[in-house]
Amino acid sequence: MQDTIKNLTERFGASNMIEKKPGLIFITIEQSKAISAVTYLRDIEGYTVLTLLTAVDWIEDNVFQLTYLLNNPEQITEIGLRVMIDREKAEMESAHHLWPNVEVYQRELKEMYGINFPGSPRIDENFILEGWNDKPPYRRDFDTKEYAENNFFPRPGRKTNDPAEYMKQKMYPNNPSDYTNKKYNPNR
Amino acid sequence: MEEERKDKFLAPENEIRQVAAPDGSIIEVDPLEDYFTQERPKPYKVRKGPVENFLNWARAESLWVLGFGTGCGSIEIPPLVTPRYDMFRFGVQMRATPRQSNVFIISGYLSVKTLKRVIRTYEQMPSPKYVMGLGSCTINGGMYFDSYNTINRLDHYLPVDVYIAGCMPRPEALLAGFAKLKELIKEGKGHKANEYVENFDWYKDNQKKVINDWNMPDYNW
Amino acid sequence: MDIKKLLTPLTAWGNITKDPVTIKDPLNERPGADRYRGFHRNDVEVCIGCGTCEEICENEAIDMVAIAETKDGDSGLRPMIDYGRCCWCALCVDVCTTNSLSMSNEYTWVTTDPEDFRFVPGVDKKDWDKGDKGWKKPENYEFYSIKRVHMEELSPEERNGSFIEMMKGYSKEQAEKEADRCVECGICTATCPAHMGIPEYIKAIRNDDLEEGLRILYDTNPLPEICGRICTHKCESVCSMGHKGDPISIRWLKRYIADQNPSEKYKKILEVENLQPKDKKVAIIGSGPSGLSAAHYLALMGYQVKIFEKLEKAGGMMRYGIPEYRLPYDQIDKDINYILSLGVEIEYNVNIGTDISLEQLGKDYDAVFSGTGLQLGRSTGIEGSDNEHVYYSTDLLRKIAQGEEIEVAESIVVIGGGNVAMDITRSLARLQKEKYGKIQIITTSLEKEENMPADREEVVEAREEGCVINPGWAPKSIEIKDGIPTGLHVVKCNSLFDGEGRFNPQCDLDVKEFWPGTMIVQSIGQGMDISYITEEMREKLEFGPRGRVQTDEYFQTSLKWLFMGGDIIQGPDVIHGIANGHMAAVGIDRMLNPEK
Amino acid sequence: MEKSKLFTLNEDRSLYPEHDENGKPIVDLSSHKFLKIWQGPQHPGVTGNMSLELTVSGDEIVESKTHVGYLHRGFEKLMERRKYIQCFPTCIRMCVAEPDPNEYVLSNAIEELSGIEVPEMAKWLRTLVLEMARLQVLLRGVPGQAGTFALGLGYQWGNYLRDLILDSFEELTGGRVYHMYILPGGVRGLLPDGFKKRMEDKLKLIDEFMIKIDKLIFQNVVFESRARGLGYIPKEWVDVYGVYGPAARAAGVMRDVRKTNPYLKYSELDFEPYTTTDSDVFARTEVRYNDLKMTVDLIRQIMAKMPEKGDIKAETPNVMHWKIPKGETYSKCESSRGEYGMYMVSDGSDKPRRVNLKGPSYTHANALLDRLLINANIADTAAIMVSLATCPPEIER
Repeated sequence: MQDTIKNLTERFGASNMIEKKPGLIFITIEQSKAISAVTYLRDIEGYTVLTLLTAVDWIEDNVFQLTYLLNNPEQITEIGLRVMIDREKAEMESAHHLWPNVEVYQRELKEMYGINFPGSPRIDENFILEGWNDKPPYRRDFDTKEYAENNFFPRPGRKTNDPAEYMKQKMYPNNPSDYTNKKYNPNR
Repeated sequence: MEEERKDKFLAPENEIRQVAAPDGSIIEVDPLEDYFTQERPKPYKVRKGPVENFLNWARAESLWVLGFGTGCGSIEIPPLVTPRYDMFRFGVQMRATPRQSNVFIISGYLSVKTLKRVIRTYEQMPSPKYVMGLGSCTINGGMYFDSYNTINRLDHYLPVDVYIAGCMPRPEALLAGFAKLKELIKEGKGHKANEYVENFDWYKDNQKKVINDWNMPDYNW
Repeated sequence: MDIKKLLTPLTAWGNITKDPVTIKDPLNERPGADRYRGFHRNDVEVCIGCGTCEEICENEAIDMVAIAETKDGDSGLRPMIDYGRCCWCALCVDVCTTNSLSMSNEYTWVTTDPEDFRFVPGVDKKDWDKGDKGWKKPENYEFYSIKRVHMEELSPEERNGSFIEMMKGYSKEQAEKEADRCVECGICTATCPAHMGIPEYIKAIRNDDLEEGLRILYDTNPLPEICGRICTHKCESVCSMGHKGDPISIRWLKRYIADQNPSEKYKKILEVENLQPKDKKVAIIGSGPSGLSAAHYLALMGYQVKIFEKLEKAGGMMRYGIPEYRLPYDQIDKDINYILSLGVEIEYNVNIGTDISLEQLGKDYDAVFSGTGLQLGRSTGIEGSDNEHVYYSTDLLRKIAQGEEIEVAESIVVIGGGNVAMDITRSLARLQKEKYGKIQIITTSLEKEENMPADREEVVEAREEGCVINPGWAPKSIEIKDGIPTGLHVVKCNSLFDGEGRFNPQCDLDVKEFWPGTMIVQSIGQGMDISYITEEMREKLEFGPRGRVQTDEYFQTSLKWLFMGGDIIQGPDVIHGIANGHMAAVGIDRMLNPEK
Repeated sequence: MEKSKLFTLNEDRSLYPEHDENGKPIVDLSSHKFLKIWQGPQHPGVTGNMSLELTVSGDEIVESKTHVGYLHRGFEKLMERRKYIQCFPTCIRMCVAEPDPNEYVLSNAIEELSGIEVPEMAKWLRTLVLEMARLQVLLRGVPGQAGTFALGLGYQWGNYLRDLILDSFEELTGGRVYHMYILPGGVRGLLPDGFKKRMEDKLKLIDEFMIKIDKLIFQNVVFESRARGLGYIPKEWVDVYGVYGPAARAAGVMRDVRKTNPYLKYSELDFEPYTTTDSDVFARTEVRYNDLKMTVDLIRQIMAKMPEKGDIKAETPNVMHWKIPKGETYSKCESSRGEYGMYMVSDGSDKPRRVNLKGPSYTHANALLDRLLINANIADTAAIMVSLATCPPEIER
């Protein structure tokens, strides 16, 4: 494990290593070197199983984090490779030649995040959604509740009360409404 | 016509194509013409008096359920078929195709993709037919009220006869649902399928509002 | 083909002789298990409508609807559950602050109308309301800590004979842990007369953003150091956490925020550096909580504010009525100095009515706010109470605060069961300890132990310090010998109020006691002194019950320029005073700036 | 190994498509030699609600494409707008048949990220519940495999026994299918009185059933001749295609998280997962049959070793505003289908930043199933799918 990390750091410029628990580390790698690092881990270091490939939307930093989680069944260790890619131009080299099921992950990422993997088979086919015409739904700026309220038909007639507001009105009916507002301080 | 067709039905399987017949001859097939009906649905005739009572009795005692597990609730249907609950004794049994069934159990949430199939399947069932909504999801969205991919209210898309509370309802509750449905049919209140036909445009509008790629004709029987 | 393998499966026919496993009547024969999470039940009598269930429900299945009457600590709302949303996870049951919500083991509900599935458990009667089976919150866990984080305090031995502040305050960890217990129901906010944003500032503590916390405090309360120590904390008595465990120490958390922010940074934190001045002047009589509060908010609005104070220091009852061990003088100064730093002027040793008349003030200023409070002690009126060695607690406390020497007797009897009685008891006990090295003091009240108006912890602490608190006795007479009291005769008091709720003590004259004491202190309430209001003005003012001036919701009297608030209107309570002052400030602003 | 005589390929391959260099068939639909049919979503032979787009020649499948998404609810999105405690009732719906691993991986991920240590008693109860869940799935799954060959009797027995286990779940957790028992920090209750005895009675019934099912399925010429040689997974594919759990163990590769990364109390239990090398439907059923036996044994061990009383929940921050430090983790356990994991990213707020669930069905039902169905008969699709124990809601979430 230590050697692997050393190699990753030296040869692929990996950084920001965090050991979450024994046998599970996460490490950041540059986008351009990611696929060669994955190939290296698979072919040389024995990380032969791709446990998962997924993305995290860091909208504040304007990046997507792709996580390639690789498993070494011999040593029973796992390495999570974090690859930060630009959110505006979300594109990543495809890894479908390494594992046959990568194509499915990549189709899902294309659909759910809008991350493109040029060259990946069936990448433009629908995977889960059908006839989707909005933003890719897993992006952080897509508001699922708002979408549901606008598109589906929630049953009307629900009304709730805030206990604090309701009680204030009931217990101090004489308190005028402009009492608690903050207009007295123009700076606030 | 061609233009309109292109706009409406983008699915490749709906394009005009040539197929080989068993004898080797090549024939042209227009799926929209040949595989779908062009007629609007018609309500079936509700009779009166003892005839209708007899028919209702017969309908109530032979509820044939379509085997289409649309959501979580379908996990509680298999126990009903097994000896512990044995729903056959109540005249309920599972069927594999919509053409043989008259009860459609919507077992929970419906994703938009499934809704499209459910509508097609429902329309293929012979009338009179009944819909049972299982669990919170069919009533007001349930757990998935804020999901972008599941509908919130089933009664906007299909007429629903009976709702069963639960997430998910137990097999016993399902049996109670069947009992209630029987009662309704025997009282002559089980003609929701005609309501669907009568308010066909309203239902279709609602369905089309959520199903974005409506690449099939409106009539599916 | 193996012939054996062709025949072996046929052994399944052996089952043909066995009894079937079919449930004969599945609809009635199968009740849910004892812990089954079926349909909801709610004990509406116990429920306080805190809305925590609504808050935790991930499906937004619960609405709070108005059902019951709003009373102390009960919002009058009850949860309405939508079975078109519920997922039967029972988080609402587990999180319920009063354990009123539970689930039955019923599970069958079939209907043709989906609208039926919305109901208020416990109010809409259902078949399953009765039984006691079904899911209840497991006994072995809570979703939050129900135990209060203990605040360190001086030991009774250290406390005795000294006026050092006894509560040491929370550390960061302690405060964050205590703040974590809050479920943000807001019942405290509604109950607090000043409507302080309690959940919000507790949240600020959790987020370790004490500057934001201070801003929230000053939104509604300009005396956080003081209130953080001596507030009557109505919020804590209604805290929803108090139903299963200890209420959150809201008061100490407030103190924590105020303590952690240094006074020199206040102006920057509170963003009051460039206020827009207005050319209108407001006079304020009395620098008690209501006066200071009004002065603060008026100053923020830009008015030129001047306070007239009768005594030599500002603070009113907070300084002269509350012993130093509970509220150190430097903390009072911290709050007051900040308010004065906003440009509020103050003139000490001015007695309205003698030095300057109220009418004159009304002419000189655009508006006047009077918060003169209750300073006069109230007499029991029993035999011997007019003796010179029978004191009023207010006078004694003021003298102690002013640093005057008072004649402390070796044995003392205090009459009264409120917080002031405890204050004077414990102050005198300290002085006794200093002077005689021992404590001999008895405090009695009409109310029984459980009904005593004083805070519970005050009574407990007083006892820890060596005072005797003996409630449930009615004072009968003070025995005087040679002009000096020798003690107090008391009889057993059985009940205070009659069937109609009127004050009408019932005593058992046969059970009597005599408590020796050469100094008797009366602490049974205070009266107001509004002699500064002249006869002429009295005719123009409207008076309400109990001799109080009638005011509107902004504490404006029928004389448009005169606002009155605080103890003289509301009765003795610091937080009410602060709220009144604030509201009066809003009222004055509305009067002087009607266009807004 | 002797291959079944019933399962043979047509020797004349001229009617069938040629393959490209990757082993993929070159299918030209316009040649009219092939027929495209859909199996599912409304089809009794599909596990759950998914569909297969099959291209067939005769009744032999030349190409298959899996279509999923009929059960997509967007859990991973929904959980991003739920507090940590609210995630736990939500997440369990990701796999309907076996919800408890969902609860466990979520709770464990939260505990790992926030550094909470679960009390001993809770660990035992979690282990018990996870094994009971496995038991209840396998009771349906093992005879269900025979059901795909129209041998419905065992399925009926198995479902009855499963129902008894669900009754036990109801007693312990208050829920029949969705238990919502393992929550972040611990579990939601101790064993009720007399639970162990009632459980033991049920286990005895299951022991009897195991003998019966052996006679009905494994000693059955019909089952054997149809299942042997069907859906063969070469050992080399295990890593490449991502094969987990019983399916990998049937190929002779030891894949069991309980053994490789012991979690909860598995290191204190005595068990050895069964492996074989035939790697066909028969072998996979055999492995799961032995898993079932092992699970019964494990439950007995757990009930014997677990303490009677103890703390069931660690002290957690107030759940109403529970914030978790920034970080990411992958927590996994062994479900009845194989490694079941959850990747969780926290950004320091009170809601997860990203939750990604990885179940074995994701790889089993997509690339692997498409590959396995080539050259199989239409009638065998159900058997192959069930032998991989695909669970559609877990693929699309």
